[in-house]
Amino acid sequence: MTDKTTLKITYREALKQGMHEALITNDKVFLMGEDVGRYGGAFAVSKGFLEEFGEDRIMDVPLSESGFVGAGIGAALAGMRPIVEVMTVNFSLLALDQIINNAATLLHMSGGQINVPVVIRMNSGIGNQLAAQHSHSWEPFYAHIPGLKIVSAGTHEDARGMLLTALESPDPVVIFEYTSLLNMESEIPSSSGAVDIDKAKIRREGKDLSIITYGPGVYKALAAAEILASSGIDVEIIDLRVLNPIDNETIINSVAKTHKVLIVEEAWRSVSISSEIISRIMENAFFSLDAPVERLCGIEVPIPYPKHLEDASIPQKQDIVDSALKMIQND
Amino acid sequence: MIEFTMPSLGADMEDGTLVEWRVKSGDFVKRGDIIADVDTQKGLIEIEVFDEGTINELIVKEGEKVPVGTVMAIIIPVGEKVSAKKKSRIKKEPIKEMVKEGSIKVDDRLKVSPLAKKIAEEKGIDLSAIKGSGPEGSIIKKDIDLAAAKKAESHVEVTGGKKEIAAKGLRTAIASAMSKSNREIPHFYLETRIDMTKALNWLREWNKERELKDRLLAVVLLIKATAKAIKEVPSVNAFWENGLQLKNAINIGFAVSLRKGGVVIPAIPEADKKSLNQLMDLLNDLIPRARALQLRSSELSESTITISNIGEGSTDKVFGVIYPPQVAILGFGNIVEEAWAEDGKLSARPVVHVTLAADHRAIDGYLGSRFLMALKRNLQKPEAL
Amino acid sequence: MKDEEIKATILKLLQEIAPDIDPEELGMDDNIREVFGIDSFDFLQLIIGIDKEFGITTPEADYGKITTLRSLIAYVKATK
Amino acid sequence: MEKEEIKLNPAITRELGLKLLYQMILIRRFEEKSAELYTKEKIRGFLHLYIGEEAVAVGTMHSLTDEDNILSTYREHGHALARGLDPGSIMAEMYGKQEGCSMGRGGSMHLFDASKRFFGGNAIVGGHLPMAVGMALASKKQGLNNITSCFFGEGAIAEGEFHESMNLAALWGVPVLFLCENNLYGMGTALRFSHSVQDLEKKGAAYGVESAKTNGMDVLEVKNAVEKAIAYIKSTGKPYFLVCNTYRFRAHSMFDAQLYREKTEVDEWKKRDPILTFSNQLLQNELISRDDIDTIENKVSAEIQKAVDFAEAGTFEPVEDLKKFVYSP
Repeated sequence: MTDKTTLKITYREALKQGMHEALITNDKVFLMGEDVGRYGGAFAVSKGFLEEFGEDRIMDVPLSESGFVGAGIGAALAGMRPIVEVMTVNFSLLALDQIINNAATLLHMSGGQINVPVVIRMNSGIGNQLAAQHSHSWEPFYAHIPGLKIVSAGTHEDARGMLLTALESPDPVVIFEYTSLLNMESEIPSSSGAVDIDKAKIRREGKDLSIITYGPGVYKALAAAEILASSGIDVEIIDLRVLNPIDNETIINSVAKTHKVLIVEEAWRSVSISSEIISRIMENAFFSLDAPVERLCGIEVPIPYPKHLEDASIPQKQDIVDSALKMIQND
Repeated sequence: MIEFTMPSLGADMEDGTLVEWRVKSGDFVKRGDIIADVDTQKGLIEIEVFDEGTINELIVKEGEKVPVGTVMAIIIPVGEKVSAKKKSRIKKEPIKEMVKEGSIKVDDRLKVSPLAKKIAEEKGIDLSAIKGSGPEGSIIKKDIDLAAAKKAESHVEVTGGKKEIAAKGLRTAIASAMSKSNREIPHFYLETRIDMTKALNWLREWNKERELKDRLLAVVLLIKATAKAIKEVPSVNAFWENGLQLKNAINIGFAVSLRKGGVVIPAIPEADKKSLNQLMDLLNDLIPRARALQLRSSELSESTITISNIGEGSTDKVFGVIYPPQVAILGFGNIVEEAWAEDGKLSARPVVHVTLAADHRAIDGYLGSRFLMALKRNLQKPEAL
Repeated sequence: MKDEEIKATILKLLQEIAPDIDPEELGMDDNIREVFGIDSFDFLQLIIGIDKEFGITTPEADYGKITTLRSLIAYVKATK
Repeated sequence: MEKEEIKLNPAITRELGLKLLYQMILIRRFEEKSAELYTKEKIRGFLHLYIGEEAVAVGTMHSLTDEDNILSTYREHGHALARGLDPGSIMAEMYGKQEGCSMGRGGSMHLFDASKRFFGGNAIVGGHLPMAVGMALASKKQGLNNITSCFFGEGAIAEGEFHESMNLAALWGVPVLFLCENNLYGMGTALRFSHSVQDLEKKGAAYGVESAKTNGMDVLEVKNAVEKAIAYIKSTGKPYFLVCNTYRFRAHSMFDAQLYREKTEVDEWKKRDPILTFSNQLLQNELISRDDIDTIENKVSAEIQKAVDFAEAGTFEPVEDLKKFVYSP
């Protein structure tokens, strides 16, 4: 009988426990990133690790994203299992050449001889008025690259377990974590550990409308679902979790059941994850559709500094409720 | 001898202009020597030769622009025979154009959700009669469910009409097949008269010894005789679809006329392999179902040749119109008493007029008449059918 | 069995064979097959019906004697 | 050239002389055959020839062990051949055949052979430098005593990644050999137009990385300089930056009109052809004879013909396998 007790924990704490477990179970695993050691991590996720594991396994790196991400890839080539922390996805643009031209491509160019078992963690998303250069949502860009597995930790359970499974993968995995969730508390089973990184997950069963989302969209959609339930609308919530390769099956089965889809994401609307999901629904579940697929995405503007504008630039809980009502009432 | 050709220096190099030869015929060159200057989009490039020998002939003149691969000079190799290796160009597959241009055009067609359209088709609901309540006035599942429910209640008075609908459908189907046949198939007609005395006598004897339900009708003999004749002249049992395609199975389409008009043609599969009793059982099954319009579409589509047999009620002769893509149709008239002259004597005999309408693209007169003669012979030996 | 009963049965049989016919159309001396467009197949069904209703197996030779309603009724009365 | 009497240091034996000469001639003839096959459209894409720089590859590879990691650039045929990759597998790779060392998927610029720890050519200038640092970092963490050697041209030194990699390597003290083949031209840009400081080896000091330069046209000088570098790395665990001044006799790649340099300059450097100078040295010191050179030439041309036949006979991968090697099975 699994242990039924649960644990009230912040998203940050869940990330920390996951990484701690990884460092203990495999001595080839080491963490490298800006301010991960002495500073305890830009978001205090690796606080105390330097004291516990020492400089050799908790490496502070200079501000050379291309350099240290490339070095992480090199170390993975030569037998180590590095966790490369890029402080935020906003700084990862400098390391894209290493990530795309080396990590994602070496297996193919070498005709299958060379594996790159590197895990790259990046804090992402919007929140706390960090303005345009510090509030990017680059999931769609990374999800476009064959050779990279892209996962999005939208819940505490995934924050706790995705890293462990990613470290088993022979291929490069990029994990998106979210600043806006760090301080949020939630219940998770105290026995929770590694989780799969292949499938989407139905976070709430429902029959009237399928809401497909990822990242911070998950908890917002769940909150919206409670409000909708009180007006008799039963929505199904799909947490994509894996943005490449995408789990078509879960999506198609849900559409076949509800016949209506609302997609929610914070990234900019054009050429986004929602664009890809809509294409796949059109290709595989066209005859299950009773209405056009709707979507709520980031407004196409560099994220503004003032709070009221920042909040208006991405879908909020109430937007999800309003859209769902419009789609159902219309029926 | 060796052909010195315009070299390819890059995948995007189409041609080159010979600016200057560094050698003249009679000169000896060795591997790596620069023998010409060629101008390209990238600028002037020195061209080296990879073979040894004496320049025999400079074909391309200075200032001339030639595509990659053009023979520019002939070199006679030193002593040993150098086999002029055949230049195999790697075939460049065109990169399949995957992108489908989506054109945004304002679509004023009926707006129906894919789900609604699918259910409407399954339940045979006419979309044009429904008002849509979905987005932009589109018809959605709810509207179809409503329409289907209304239809169920009024099921009673609708069934009568079902036959009308089916009959109306049948009429249009026959009309289109017939006009296609006339438009495309060059018909020619052959006719003969067959003495049915032996056949009918045999039939009477046969039926006498059997119970009522096992009695055979004359038409069964006609079908079996036709099947046997086809084995002798197979080209009547074929399709014409840009060229003659002989059919090995002999599926005889048997025209069943409906009292209210229209004709349905169930196929008797492999008639040649069926006994007379089996053929009779088939007719007992097919004809009533044909008249009630309950034949499956597969039963209607496999005939390789058709027999037309206007209910023996009226005309003596019937000239058929071929059902495409078949190439022949056999018409049996009524069996009537007629004068029959034979060996100088005149007598009254039961006679059937048989016509063959055939597609001149597939069959010609000689084969058509050989087929009818075979049919005549078969009916003279009913016991062998 | 009176004439009327035999006639009613025969018309019932004809109605089964050719549901869309109108019995009133048939005069006593009209040729049944011509009026109703009964072909040899339908006629055989009629003969089978007569056998079922009246227990008479009409031989093919007698087909000629039962072409009208009147002759058919007489034939049934005579043979039964 | 003939007049100068160059005394070889006694350590050079006949056997070593023949081996180094054989490898340099193999590279030279292999590159000449590649040029020929390119003009006949058997090889496509980009092709960067190593003719003129043979001494650097042969001198370096001779001093490395089987356990050492090697990362190279797109001008890599010389490195691959000197490292011992089979000429047939390289030629088949340039034909795009699946018998190639990278299954035909990489081509001339991306030769890989995990068994020889040859981690490919990298076509992004300087792109492989951070990886080299990482591999050396992994060796250090796992207590292995191999080194990682990465080859790059003087063009890469202008890349940010050179600066970041040198600093990281020095900061972390990892066993990487940064080997710069300074052939004076970054494609069409001469050294003086891309570097404020042209004595490239001087740049190492800024990161506290031991640096030196050597004559990249002399296989023995390169060998000695590399042996010195490796000894330093092995003893201190620290990186080393060695600049080999050399010269490429051919264009940057096949489709290059070489507008950026004078023919006279090329002819001048050809007088220092590493194969000519070395074979003369060996002859003058009676270590080898003219016949030895002919035997080498014949063996090499046979080896190259075998490689071409192997490539010609090779097969193309079925298109159904297109999506292989994107993720592990």
